Amino acid sequence: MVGVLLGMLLAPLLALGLGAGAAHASVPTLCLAQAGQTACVSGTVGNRTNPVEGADVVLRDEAGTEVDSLTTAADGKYSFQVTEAGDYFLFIDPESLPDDVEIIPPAPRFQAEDGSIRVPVKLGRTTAPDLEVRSVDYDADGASFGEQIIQSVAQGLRLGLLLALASVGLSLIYGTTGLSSFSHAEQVTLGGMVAYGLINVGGLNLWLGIVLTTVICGATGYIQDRLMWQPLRRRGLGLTQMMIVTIGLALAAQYAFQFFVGASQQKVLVRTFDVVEIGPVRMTDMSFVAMGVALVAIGVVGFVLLRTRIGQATRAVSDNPALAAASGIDVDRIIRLVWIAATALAGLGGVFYALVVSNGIRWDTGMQILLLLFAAVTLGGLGTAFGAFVGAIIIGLVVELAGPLGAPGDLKYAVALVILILLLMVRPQGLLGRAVRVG
Amino acid sequence: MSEPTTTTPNGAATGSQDLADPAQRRALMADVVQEPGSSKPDPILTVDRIQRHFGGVTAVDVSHLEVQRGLITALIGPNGAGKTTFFNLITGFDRPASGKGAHWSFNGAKLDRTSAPKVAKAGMVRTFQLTKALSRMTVIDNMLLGAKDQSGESLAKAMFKPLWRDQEAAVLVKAEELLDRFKLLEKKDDYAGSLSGGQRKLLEMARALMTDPTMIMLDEPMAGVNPALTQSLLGHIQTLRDEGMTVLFVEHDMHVVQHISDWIVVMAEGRVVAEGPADTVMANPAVIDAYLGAHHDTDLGDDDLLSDEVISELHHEADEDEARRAREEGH
Amino acid sequence: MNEFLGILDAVVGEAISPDTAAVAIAVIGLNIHFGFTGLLNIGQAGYMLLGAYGMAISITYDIPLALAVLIGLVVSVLFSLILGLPTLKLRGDYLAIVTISAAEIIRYTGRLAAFEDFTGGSQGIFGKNYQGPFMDLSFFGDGSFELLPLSYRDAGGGDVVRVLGLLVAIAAIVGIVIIGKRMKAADGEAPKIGTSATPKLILAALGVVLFLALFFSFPQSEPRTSVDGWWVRVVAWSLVGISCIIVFLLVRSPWGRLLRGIREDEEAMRSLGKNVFAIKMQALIIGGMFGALGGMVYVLTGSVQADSMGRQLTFFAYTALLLGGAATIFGPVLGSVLFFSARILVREMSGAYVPNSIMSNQQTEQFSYVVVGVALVLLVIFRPQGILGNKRELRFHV
Amino acid sequence: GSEDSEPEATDNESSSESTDSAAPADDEFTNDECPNGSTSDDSFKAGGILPLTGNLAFLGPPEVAGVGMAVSDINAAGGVNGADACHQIEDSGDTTDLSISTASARKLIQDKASVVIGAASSSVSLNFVDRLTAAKITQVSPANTAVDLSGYSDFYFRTAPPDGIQGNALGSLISSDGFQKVAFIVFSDTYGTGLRDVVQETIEAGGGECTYGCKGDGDEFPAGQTTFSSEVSAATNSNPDAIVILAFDETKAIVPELASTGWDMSATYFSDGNTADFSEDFEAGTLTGAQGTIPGADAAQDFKDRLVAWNEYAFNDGLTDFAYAAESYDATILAALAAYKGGATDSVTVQKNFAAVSGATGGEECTSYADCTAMLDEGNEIRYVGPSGIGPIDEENDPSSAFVGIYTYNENNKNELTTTVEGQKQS
Amino acid sequence: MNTETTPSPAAVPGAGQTPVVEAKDLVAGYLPGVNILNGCSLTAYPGEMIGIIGPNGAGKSTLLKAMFGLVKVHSGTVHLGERDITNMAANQLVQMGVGFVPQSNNVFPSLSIQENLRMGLFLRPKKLRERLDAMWDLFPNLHDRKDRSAGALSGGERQSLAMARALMMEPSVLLLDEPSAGLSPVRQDETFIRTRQINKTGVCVVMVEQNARRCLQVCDRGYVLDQGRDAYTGGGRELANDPKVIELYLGTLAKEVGKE
Ligand SMILES: Nc1ncnc2c1ncn2[C@@H]1O[C@H](COP(=O)(O)OP(=O)(O)OP(=O)(O)O)[C@@H](O)[C@H]1O
Ligand SMILES: Nc1ncnc2c1ncn2[C@@H]1O[C@H](COP(=O)(O)OP(=O)(O)OP(=O)(O)O)[C@@H](O)[C@H]1O
Ligand SMILES: CC(C)C[C@H](N)C(=O)O
Ligand SMILES: [Mg+2]
Ligand SMILES: [Mg+2]
Repeated sequence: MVGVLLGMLLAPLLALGLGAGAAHASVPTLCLAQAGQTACVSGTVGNRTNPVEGADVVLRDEAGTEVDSLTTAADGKYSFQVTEAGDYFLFIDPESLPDDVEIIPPAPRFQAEDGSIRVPVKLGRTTAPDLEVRSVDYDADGASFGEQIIQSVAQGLRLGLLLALASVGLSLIYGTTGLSSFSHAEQVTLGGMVAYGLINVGGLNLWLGIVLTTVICGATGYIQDRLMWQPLRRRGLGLTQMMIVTIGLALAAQYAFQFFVGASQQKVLVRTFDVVEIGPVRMTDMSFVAMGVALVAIGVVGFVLLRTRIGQATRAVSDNPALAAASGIDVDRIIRLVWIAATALAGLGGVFYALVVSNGIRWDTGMQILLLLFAAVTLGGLGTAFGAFVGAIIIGLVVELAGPLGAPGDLKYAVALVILILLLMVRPQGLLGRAVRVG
Repeated sequence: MSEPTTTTPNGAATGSQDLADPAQRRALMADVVQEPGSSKPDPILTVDRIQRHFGGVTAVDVSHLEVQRGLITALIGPNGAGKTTFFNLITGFDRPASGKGAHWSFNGAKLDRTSAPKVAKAGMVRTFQLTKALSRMTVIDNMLLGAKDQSGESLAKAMFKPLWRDQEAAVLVKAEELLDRFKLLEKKDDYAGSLSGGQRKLLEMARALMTDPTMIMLDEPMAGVNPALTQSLLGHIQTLRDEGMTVLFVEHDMHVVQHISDWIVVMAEGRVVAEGPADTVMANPAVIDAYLGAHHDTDLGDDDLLSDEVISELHHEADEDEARRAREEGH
Repeated sequence: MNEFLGILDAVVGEAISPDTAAVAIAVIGLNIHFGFTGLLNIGQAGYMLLGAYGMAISITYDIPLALAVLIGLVVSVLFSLILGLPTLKLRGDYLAIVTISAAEIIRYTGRLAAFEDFTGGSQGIFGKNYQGPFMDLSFFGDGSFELLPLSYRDAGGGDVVRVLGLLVAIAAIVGIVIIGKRMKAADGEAPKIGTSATPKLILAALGVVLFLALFFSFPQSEPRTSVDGWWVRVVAWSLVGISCIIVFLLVRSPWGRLLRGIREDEEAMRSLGKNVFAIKMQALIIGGMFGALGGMVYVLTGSVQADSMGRQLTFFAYTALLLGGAATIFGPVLGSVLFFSARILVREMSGAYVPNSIMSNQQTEQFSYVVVGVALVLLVIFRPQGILGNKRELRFHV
Repeated sequence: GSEDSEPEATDNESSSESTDSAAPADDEFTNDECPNGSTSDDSFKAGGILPLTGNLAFLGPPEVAGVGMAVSDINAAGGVNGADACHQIEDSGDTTDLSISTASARKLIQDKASVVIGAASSSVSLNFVDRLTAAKITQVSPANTAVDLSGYSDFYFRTAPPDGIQGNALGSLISSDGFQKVAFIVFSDTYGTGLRDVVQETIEAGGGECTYGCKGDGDEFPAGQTTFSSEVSAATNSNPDAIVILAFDETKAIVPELASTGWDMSATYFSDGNTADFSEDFEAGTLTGAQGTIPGADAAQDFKDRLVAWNEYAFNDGLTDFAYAAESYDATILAALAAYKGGATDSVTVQKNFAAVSGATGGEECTSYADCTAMLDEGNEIRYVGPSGIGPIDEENDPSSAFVGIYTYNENNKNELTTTVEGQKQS
Repeated sequence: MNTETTPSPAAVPGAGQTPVVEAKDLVAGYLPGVNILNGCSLTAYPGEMIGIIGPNGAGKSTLLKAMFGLVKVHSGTVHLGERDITNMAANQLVQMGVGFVPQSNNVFPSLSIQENLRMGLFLRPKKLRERLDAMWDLFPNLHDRKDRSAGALSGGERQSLAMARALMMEPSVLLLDEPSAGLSPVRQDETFIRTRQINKTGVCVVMVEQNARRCLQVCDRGYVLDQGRDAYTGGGRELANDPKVIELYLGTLAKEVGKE
């Protein structure tokens, strides 16, 4: 009764999937086992990516009687329907195989004396025999360990450089104003989102889009400082309070992204980038571009910070805003510059992150890396921009290398954090931070 | 509080003279050789071979120093001589260069590797040159924190008020007394962060006194305190000395130094370069040259002084030793 | 009217829910860390998770409830020691990053496939596997309860009674806040409360009124044992009350003064002979124990899931703390209640009054969180010291 | 509610509609949100705790549409025992903020829902299932597949097949494609690891082996992760024949990473979490030949069309994803039928009759609410088979069998149904 | 921008001239409702050197800060020459030729000495070389340590640096808050003489001091502040000998010691 019903129901589906059921050889892709009535033995000689055509496949039952046989077509598939449970034996005529492939013996429990493969069949199930056909020069080992490491290092540098774009800005903000901005990660997301809007939705040219995104993101920094941070500073709001403000902002921003863009991941550019191979390193061309841009951007910021008086002014402001003002520095302007630079960098980082690392942008992309950003900033020594850069590179490398070096994959972030903790124990002021004088 | 006078010659081990008497004090130190590192009849603090370098600069290099119990000792010296660093070292806020055999002891107990709180608990309490007010606490709370051995500060007893109520009341009385003397009683319920520069100095000193230290180390206590108040506070410090407290203080105001110190130690370039009673030390040409300046007692209102010679002379005096140091640093 | 009542129900429901109480307890702990001692612990959720795991895993191994709770607390103490020994010497900001990292490590470890047998891995531990012993303790009988003319089940039925009940409740809350403020104003200084007994009595009375009002306006279908029933609620809020009292007793003592001193300047404290490290460790341990306790209460009504006690929760905890006012006794409680119920309020309001043609259900929901975020920002901007906090303190940044 | 009210007229009318018309007109729909204050006392109240925000939010729209359209269909067929049906969808959030789902559950308990459809994520369901059970509210999840939820409580049902069914189908598919060594890129969640375990078992039972991401290795990535270069390199470095990706939206980040290593996509497998239309996301040809499984019979095109139309009608919004829409629809219809059968709209009635109307006690098959109520009116036992095609609810409150569709990606990165297998729940 | 220091026309300052700086009836404070200055006035004529003394907490620093725009003035005015600069931002005042040395926190601890000085000349980077050389001449002890971070300096070294930083801009009005605090006696003397010298070039100097003896010696006029009001004013020497001032404020210590 149920079977009939099922059959009825299946009919249209079968028609959909199986299409034209023509000759005996072109069997349906999957034999359909019906509960309590039939069972299927099906599989592929070779495999889906490298099928073997013209192999003679024979299925025998326990008694050795041939149940059915066929010769594989171009897709290498075979499929037999049987009506009784029990052990069956699949035999492939080695003669019918091309010279460059061989049959790997199945697992011992499936081995039968005559070189055929034992197939235990249950009714209502489809069973795939343990048939392994490989080309004779098949090499079971993958890339060498050394190559894996080099590849991971390259990926780590890529991740690190893009993290650095964001963490340098975070560090700048912290350095000048003492604020730990938890919404900085959303600035990264914003970069990706704006780029998505401009490039994917708006159809703008990629490079133009990136430039425009950076500008727009910088503008958000300007606006934020103008409308919020500056008035708050004026009113002497404490740093923890401001930190909570950033948490609120982050919350609002995340849901605003969901509101406007939706909750699923979006592509900045629907395109598969070409893969470039340099020695053992294999990455998309865009990855190299991203790394280059990141380096240049950070280089420029570094130059400004170290070599120009504006850069020193940021440190002066962070040390003592009142005294900075007393030295003729327009504190508000410096801080605003920092906000603009930090948000622009984060936006730029966001675009490239979305382009080459996360292959898309989602409302929580930034949030996912927030902790890594803070870890990078701390690792390098709080408030030193160059430290944040070094920290980010280290974090990137650790995250990518954790796997190949043996840490379980689900611990790779944890490993980065453990390293952070260990480092702080040895060097409490961070890698590049300076100890301060007491008394 | 003052101990009965027992006349031990030189008071070597006990040092229990009546130090409230200036004559006795003078007598006590009369035999002490007036040279760096001389030994004292009853040293409360003994320091040996203590060194501290900051990237090539030798901030402190004291081979031997003793501080007499029950007296007020002043530590003077040019800016950057290492006075504050020396304080930091012996109170456990900094660590001396290792491998030099640094050793110091207080009241007979070894202090070499002791942490700052332990030093303070042992009875040697210091103040900071750059004040450290506990900004978001009231002045009175700042004071109460100073008191030692409060049973209410143990977590086990904290929750049960009867266990510490009486002690708290006693401490409070004492704190208010001190505040009154330091002209801060009015401010007692204000946050310490709202005090003026000088008031913070005062609070810092008063708070240190709350601990009933055996020896108090003051780092420029009077810098920024107005003269009239300074005067009355000096009186207080003298009383404390008379009651048995040892005082070691850094000060640049020579009137203060002359007024209350029983003994002066001069530091320069990290080393102790001279020791002795006020009059002798201040007459020492080297000290005048490098530290006091020739015009120390002249009136600066005279426009003649504005001549370039005077300036360069002053300049020279102060810079001589610094230039020497710079040369040393170069190597 | 109906709409209004629905919203009110939802809001008050959230306000008095055991989860809110759980977070409040954790925030009380955080207040000891951050508010009083200045330890920037951004890993409070880690403590909660540890406490929850400690208790739940113990119970699944048939350890009696009391012991299980103790185990949860002990685990948190151990965690404090492990975390504190190396890091309490670090500067504040670094402690922050270490604590948040440690909390994340706990979370990652908790959901690790390798520990699935204990922690349930990413799936967590089912509530029914550990809630039994606690629910069995309930003395709420069959859930019907009568107080003179009021019977618990009836009162819950009529809308009028509920509205009245809620009004009484609100009046009680307002009363408590006002008296609280008065007492503080009279007292001058931050955490000391009332010198004369009358206001305290009035406070207590109002508390009882509040409880009864809420009790009779909030009928529960299974008051005795349900995870949402009165048993859990009463226990959770009693724990909140006890925590407040403990904190009050602690911070008004000289020990509490030490904490605040450390918050201001450690060097100064060291120069006064205080063992800063030991005191910070004590604070870390005690605050952490409250965190663990909060975690245990938090999972009493749900399941133990690593992800539910992550960064987000810590952020919420901080928000609640600053909203209510750091370094105050009731701030954490008030902040938690307000934060969580305000969220619901915004959600419900936008759900009820924004028509579908403008925003779909989903967008309304998302929009309401945007509003929550912005409201949070505005609140901090316009009342930076929190509701009960002391504005004067804000003037001096350390 | 009274049972004898005007069944005939509406039934006939709507049954003809829902069976015959392939592309129904807009005006057939209604969007019946529950008025405030309504309870199961006066209406059939389909509550929902569905992911409107959080990291599963992309699954929200199809599920909401499934519930909403079911309610619309129920009312078109005359409601439940004369009472109107309505829906009240609350947010489930995600596991990072359980207070959202807690509050939603509390609200639906207070509002006395007849049934609660949800949650999507098994972990979120676990958060409030005890609460609903204690309040005797029936919960039907359209998407929970965690094995551990089988038979969790009397009040917990689901219309999504537990992982065993799909995992088995996916595993067999891989084996019969001739792949022996398989790597898994799996996210660390009940769903991901549960499914992985079954697939891996199936493959290993057939003599294959797992090379990366295997059970117990700890190579799962945490939900929401955004960078996959290390997972992808590790997986390809393990030199597998095929790679199985068990993830949600993260797939969009994993695929390009995989492509950049030169991996042959026709040896890649997806599951229901990610077998979606990627034509907007990747350059044409990226996924050609990749395969994936989705439990549930093929949600027939006209069902999808109707969903799109309903969503357009109700929210002025397009619908692109259809995952779990059919299960949500069936969950709602089954609950309504259970209420209809029991003659009352309260949740306990729904719970009592839920299994029965799904065919657990035998009965004649019917495929629409209208048809089924008509048969019920005649006093027959029924077996409702809706667009999800699940078998009767078994004693563990799971679908006893379910179809698993196998999809292959074409050059445009769109998944096309190639075949369907029926999987049985394993014991 | 007033770049050149204007040489004062008359060596003897006094009435009849336009004051360089004039604070009138200032009421100012840190907290709303709590005024620290209660109607405090101060006038400085061209080329004058003014000393402000008073007990701790009298509001001396607050007065300087209020004049320099670092504390909000609730009522009253501050004029720089003809110009009303009440509540004007500090960095603008620097541009207009006002220099300020705060009492505490007067260096940038994480910057090196040279960078500190560079910040002092933030508005006129072009003259950096020249001014740096001038400062190295004035403060050779700083030159030796020019790449050392200011946070590591001793109290006195800091004080020198703070002074040097303010002098970088060649201000025409110099506000000094206890410039001699923490300096060794010889350096104190040097500071006073140097300040006097600078003053002689026409720079108007207003200094708060606790070293009252020295301060009143070098200053043309002095103000004694008490409780936010200017209690006494007069010539430097007059004040130094005024018995009321001595009682209230100066004390007799210096005299006593002198007698000894
Ligand atoms: N943490 C440090 N890093 C580098 N140099 C330091 C540090 N601390 C002190 N110094 C240097 O060591 C020397 C001695 O400093 P110290 O503060 O002890 O001097 P001082 O005698 O107290 O001077 P003052 O009277 O000016 O306060 C100074 O040159 C100072 O720059
Ligand atoms: N930031 C502040 N907030 C609140 N009140 C303050 C603040 N700074 C100073 N005060 C108060 O203002 C008053 C005057 O302080 P000010 O610093 O002007 O004193 P001063 O005359 O410079 O004293 P000193 O000689 O000690 O430096 C003091 O009573 C002090 O308590
Ligand atoms: C939405 C889903 C795919 C959820 C998944 N089946 C789970 O049970 O967690
Ligand atoms: Mg010093
Ligand atoms: Mg002052």
